[in-house]
Amino acid sequence: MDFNVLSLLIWLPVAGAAIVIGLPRRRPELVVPVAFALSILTLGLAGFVVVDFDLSNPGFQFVEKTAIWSDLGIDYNLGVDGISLFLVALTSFLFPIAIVASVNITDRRKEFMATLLLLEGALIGVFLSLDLILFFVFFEVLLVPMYFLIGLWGGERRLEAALKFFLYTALGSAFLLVGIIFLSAQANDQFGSPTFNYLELLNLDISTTTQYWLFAAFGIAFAIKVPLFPFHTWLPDAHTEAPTAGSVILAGVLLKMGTYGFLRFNLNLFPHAAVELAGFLAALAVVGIIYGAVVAIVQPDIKRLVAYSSVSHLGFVILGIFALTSQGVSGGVIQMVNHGLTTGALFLLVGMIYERRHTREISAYGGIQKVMPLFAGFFLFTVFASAGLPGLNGFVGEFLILLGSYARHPILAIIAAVGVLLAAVYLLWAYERVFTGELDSDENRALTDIGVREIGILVPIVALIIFLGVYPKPVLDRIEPAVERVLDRIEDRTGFDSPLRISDVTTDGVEVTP
Amino acid sequence: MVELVLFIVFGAIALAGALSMVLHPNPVHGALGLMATMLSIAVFYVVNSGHFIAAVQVVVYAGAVMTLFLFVIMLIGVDRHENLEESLPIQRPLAIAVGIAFLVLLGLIGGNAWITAPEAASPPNGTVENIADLLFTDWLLPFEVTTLLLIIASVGAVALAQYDPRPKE
Amino acid sequence: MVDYIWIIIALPLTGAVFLHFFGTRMGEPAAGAVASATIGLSFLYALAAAADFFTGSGEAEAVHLFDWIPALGANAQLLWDPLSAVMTLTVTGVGTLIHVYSIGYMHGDPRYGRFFTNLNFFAASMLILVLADNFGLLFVGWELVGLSSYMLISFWFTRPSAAAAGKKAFIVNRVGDVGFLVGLMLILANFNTLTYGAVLENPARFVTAGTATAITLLLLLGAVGKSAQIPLFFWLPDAMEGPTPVSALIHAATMVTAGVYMVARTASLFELSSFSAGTVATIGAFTALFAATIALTQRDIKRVLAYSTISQLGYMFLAVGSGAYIAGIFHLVTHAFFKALLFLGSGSVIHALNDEQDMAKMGGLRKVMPVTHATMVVGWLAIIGIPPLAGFWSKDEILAIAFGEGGWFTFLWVIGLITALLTAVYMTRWMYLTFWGESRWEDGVEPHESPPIMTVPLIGLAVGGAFFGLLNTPFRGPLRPAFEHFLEPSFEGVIAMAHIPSGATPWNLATISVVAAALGALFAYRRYRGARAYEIPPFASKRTGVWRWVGAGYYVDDIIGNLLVLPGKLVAAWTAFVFDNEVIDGSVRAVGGGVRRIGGWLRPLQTGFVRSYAAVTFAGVVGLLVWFVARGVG
Amino acid sequence: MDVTAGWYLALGAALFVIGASGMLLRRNALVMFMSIELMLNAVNLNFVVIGRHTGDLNGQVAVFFVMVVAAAEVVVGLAIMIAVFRRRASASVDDLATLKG
Repeated sequence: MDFNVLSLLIWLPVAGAAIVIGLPRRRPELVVPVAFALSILTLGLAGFVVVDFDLSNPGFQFVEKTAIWSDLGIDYNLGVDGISLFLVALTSFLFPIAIVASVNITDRRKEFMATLLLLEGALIGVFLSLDLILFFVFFEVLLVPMYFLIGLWGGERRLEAALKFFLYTALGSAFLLVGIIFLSAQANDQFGSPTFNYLELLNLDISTTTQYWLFAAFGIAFAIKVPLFPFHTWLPDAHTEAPTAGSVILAGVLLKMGTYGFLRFNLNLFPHAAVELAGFLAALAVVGIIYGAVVAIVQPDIKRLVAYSSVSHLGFVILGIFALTSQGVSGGVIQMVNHGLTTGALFLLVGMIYERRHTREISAYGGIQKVMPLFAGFFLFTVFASAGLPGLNGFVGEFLILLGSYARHPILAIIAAVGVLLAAVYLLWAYERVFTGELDSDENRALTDIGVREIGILVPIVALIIFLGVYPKPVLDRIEPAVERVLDRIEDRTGFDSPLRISDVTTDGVEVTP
Repeated sequence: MVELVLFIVFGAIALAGALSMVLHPNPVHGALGLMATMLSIAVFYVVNSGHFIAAVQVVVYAGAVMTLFLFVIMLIGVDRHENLEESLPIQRPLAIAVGIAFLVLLGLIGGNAWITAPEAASPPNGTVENIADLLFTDWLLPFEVTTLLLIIASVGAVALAQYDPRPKE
Repeated sequence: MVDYIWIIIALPLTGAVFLHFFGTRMGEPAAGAVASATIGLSFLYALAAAADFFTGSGEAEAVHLFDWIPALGANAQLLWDPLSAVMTLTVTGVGTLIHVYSIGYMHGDPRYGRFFTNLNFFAASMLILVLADNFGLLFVGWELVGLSSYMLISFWFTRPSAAAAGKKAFIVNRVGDVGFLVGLMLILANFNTLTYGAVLENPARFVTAGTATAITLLLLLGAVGKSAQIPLFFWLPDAMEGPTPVSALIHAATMVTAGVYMVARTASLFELSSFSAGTVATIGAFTALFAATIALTQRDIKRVLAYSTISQLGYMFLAVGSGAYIAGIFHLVTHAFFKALLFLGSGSVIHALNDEQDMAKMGGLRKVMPVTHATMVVGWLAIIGIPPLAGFWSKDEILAIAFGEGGWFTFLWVIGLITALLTAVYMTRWMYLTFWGESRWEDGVEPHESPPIMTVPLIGLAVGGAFFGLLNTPFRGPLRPAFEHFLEPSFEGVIAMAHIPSGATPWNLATISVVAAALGALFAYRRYRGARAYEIPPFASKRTGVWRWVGAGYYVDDIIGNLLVLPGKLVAAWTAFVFDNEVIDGSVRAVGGGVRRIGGWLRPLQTGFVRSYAAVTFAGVVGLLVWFVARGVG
Repeated sequence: MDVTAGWYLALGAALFVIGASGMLLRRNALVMFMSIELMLNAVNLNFVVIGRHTGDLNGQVAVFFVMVVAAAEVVVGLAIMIAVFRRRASASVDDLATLKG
């Protein structure tokens, strides 16, 4: 590797934010093209990483390491593996889309775009950090741009929502920081010097009781972020009040930090606790799946409905991760990406119609498929992707998760399968109420269908949704080695025997030994 | 013996000046009292071989700073007796109690653990040269930083002085 | 030939994609022609690929296309064996005729192009379903046909009833799919793969009878949803909101038979569990009878056929449940012919009467629609089981096998026989009210015969409905059971395969059922020959007593609506607005409020007076000193 | 009778307490300010005295810095006071209680 591509991935958008801020105030028309070009450049870098990624190496690649504060063992340490790879790709994919979706923002546009770029850098940083302090810094720093996105450009109750979001997640982070520092202190006891290096902390020998405590400290932070039932109530508020781009990023990427954290830290650093508590967390996840879906059914506000659907979908991810089977965990990872795409697309679509009609009330609509056939088509497509229709991306993840988790949590998996049904219920019912029936109000009759820019936003997502649904192999090939490594580690550390691994499965019809 | 006399005389002046500042209802009198205290402290500096800082004390403190005080008192027109009645409910008893407690505690500490280091054979010689030696070697960085502080302070003072809260006509 | 079997799916899929982008611009009839051509070519390709099976030299072959989810043993891999060949030929063959028919039927619809997009897409999905070589891909097809069904039922989306019906169909299907999905979980857990080859070949190696029962019952739940059997049948009558060709293709000929196909495909699992098989047969028989009674009372021309479809699917379930897999598939194929025929014929009638679906306003159409009438007579005779038409051979084979199984199945045979009688009654009634008797058209309606583009497919289906049955007669010689020989390789490993009892029994049974059918027809003839509009209700001039129950479909929709959907919504509303908002978010807000209250208590401490702060600070210093002194002294 | 460091320290303490009492008892901002100066002087005296006792010149350097900082502080503080007085026409800190909770 000749250049530090990962650093560039983080700092290019951050520098981009400064560039955008520095654009001359007399040339407001430059803001969006420059921001867009920078985010596309970042996407290009991410694409390079995905292509150049070595499939045969299950560990971290493109590693960069520089000491920041060697006395305390804080490093600037970056690396990417199969688990974080596609989250980085997803992040860099969603930001150009979010930028183009926000061209109609006229109020402090420059600051808006700069905030978005800053957020992008911080998010990528979270997924790439291999140093816990670095991770924590990025994890916290991105609260600030997100707070402003909601608080400055949000809806009517934006300040309340932004504050709730900020305080709730900051509360979780407090536990996380304590956990991180405690880990470093443990390292000081065991290795003679403190370190925050993830790879070195993996070698710690932590007693089971301590693991429980640390698992809880990390787990609360991530559970709030996911959000796992019952920590989810900040999500609908934040989603509802956030501007479209904010909702897209929040649902598409921000929530993944929680699930990613569970997978990266809780499973790896505290394997004993993870194995013991897997059932509990999977149960919470399943409660979330059903609960989110049930609550979504009756929401009168489309954005809230989609927000609760996120609670339900992320329950699947957590269920997959704590299934502790190859299929479940890799399903969880790919489902993170899938959820980012489909829910992101749903929020974009809701944003488009909100721009036209300035209401999110489902009851205000009806029959608009007649005047917006293209929009309806995209919406229906996304609805089915979200409901896990086979052939589209959502199914691959849910299928892997459900079948993978049955091996370890049979009852929970069966209950979770009901979530698939409920997803169809709330999404199709909402679709029915918004799009079909008689066009009975003048405002609705005056709606215009989506234009070229909006189609341009949606088409890349749609293409990816189909591609991932039909041919997920390139993605699964990169995810699976990393997941296998996680599970190998857990089995190795705890003597736990994962009930279903990739090697167990045969794909041809030849003899299978029982 | 000389030192004892100086201590008693100027100590008395210092205390008197300090008390007059606190107790006299007119701020102008208070400022003058404080000036007396500062001058007597300058005398103690000299006695304790701090020649340079004694000079600074007289020039900067007793001279410039106190003049500035007087100037401001005159400027904003508070150069008259003020009402010394206390308006805050428990402020006065609390202040006195705390003050006394503080003195008592200092006394206790003095009784138990005054200065434990043995008295040096020769007192340091606070001449300009010696102080300058220290300032430009060990304390160079803080010294430079104080320059920065002074610049900021003067800029800030100017900015504050120019600020006019009344709406422009 | 077989290596490129994916072409069968690719053709209609390409058609769908092409029409999606260009269909609207092409307009009619070009869009319809493209759609019909793609599926027609698929049919021809399938015919050519199946040539080896006709000669008896073909071998089942799996064609690997690409890796899909290898971690679950589910790849894009197709299976070409006699069973999938039969299904493919049925889907594409009947499908082609229905596509052609639609060119005429959808004439003038503003979304003409979109209709054929969806129809082609459905064909592709159904072909994925029948050609899949693993349960994963089967599930893909399974859900995609549900999607197409949804889009086609609510094709006329401005009608709220159509939109609601589409949603209902999809969701009820999904209920079954949950069972299917859990079944797949069990399969993966026990077989470590989803590939047919590994699962279906002698599954007793891996699972006990108990596990097999669990798996098959779960799969059955999926099948019941898709094939509209008790208890998940109630979506199908509503599905008639879709355009009539859709009802013919999806809700009569192909998609709803997927459940039967799946049970036949997993025969080796079902034979491990006599309980599951018995359940299948029992559900089938009871559904057959139950739906037939409702069909007696309907006034809507298509709803009669919808309940009839449910009833006939019940026969197929009875067949596969009795172990008569080939008979079940055989009935599936003959039913595809004559039920598609009947639907398309009713479409022709609806078309002729300017979208009138109420049979009370029909009658006497025989004279003005001779071709439609003639083909409908064939369909009528076929479905009520008059020899030598197709329905006779397939239905009587099922009944004979059920009788031959003995025990509980004898009882099911009785039910089947009663159903046969009822079928004759309601279908004869249907013919009388529509084609025969006096005309009761509304004023100004002038019925006319449909154009050839619609009648030619009718004739084609009528020919199939008339003669296809001859492919599987119990006779030797020129009328030997060719169909059975054709399919047998697919059921080689199935030991419990049932056959028609030997000797004179089948002949006696056949006589009994023909007599039953004749009696039913005779009864309907006496009752309806002079039917007038006010007499439409089934057996009395007013709907009273039990007939009111039957006429309302036993109020199943109301029961579901009031016992399931409404409480469900209430629970959801309670959860969302009371529990979530007040308990969960309430406790979050309570934490915030608590902090705020504590802040309120502490607030007076901030007096705003600098001197108070200074005093407290100084007191703090004193406090620290006290501590120092205490430590120093102590 | 020798004047030992203790005497001076006692004097410093007395001056400090007087200054502190002035802080707490007077509400004229200027007098409070002067009290602060008095406290600083008291501490400075201690610096010098202890410096002499231990023979260390650094005490006097510290005094030098305190003076500089105090000078800067006086400049800014008095400027603030003038600014406040312009708005309020009062030098009483008790009138400045808008931050009351």
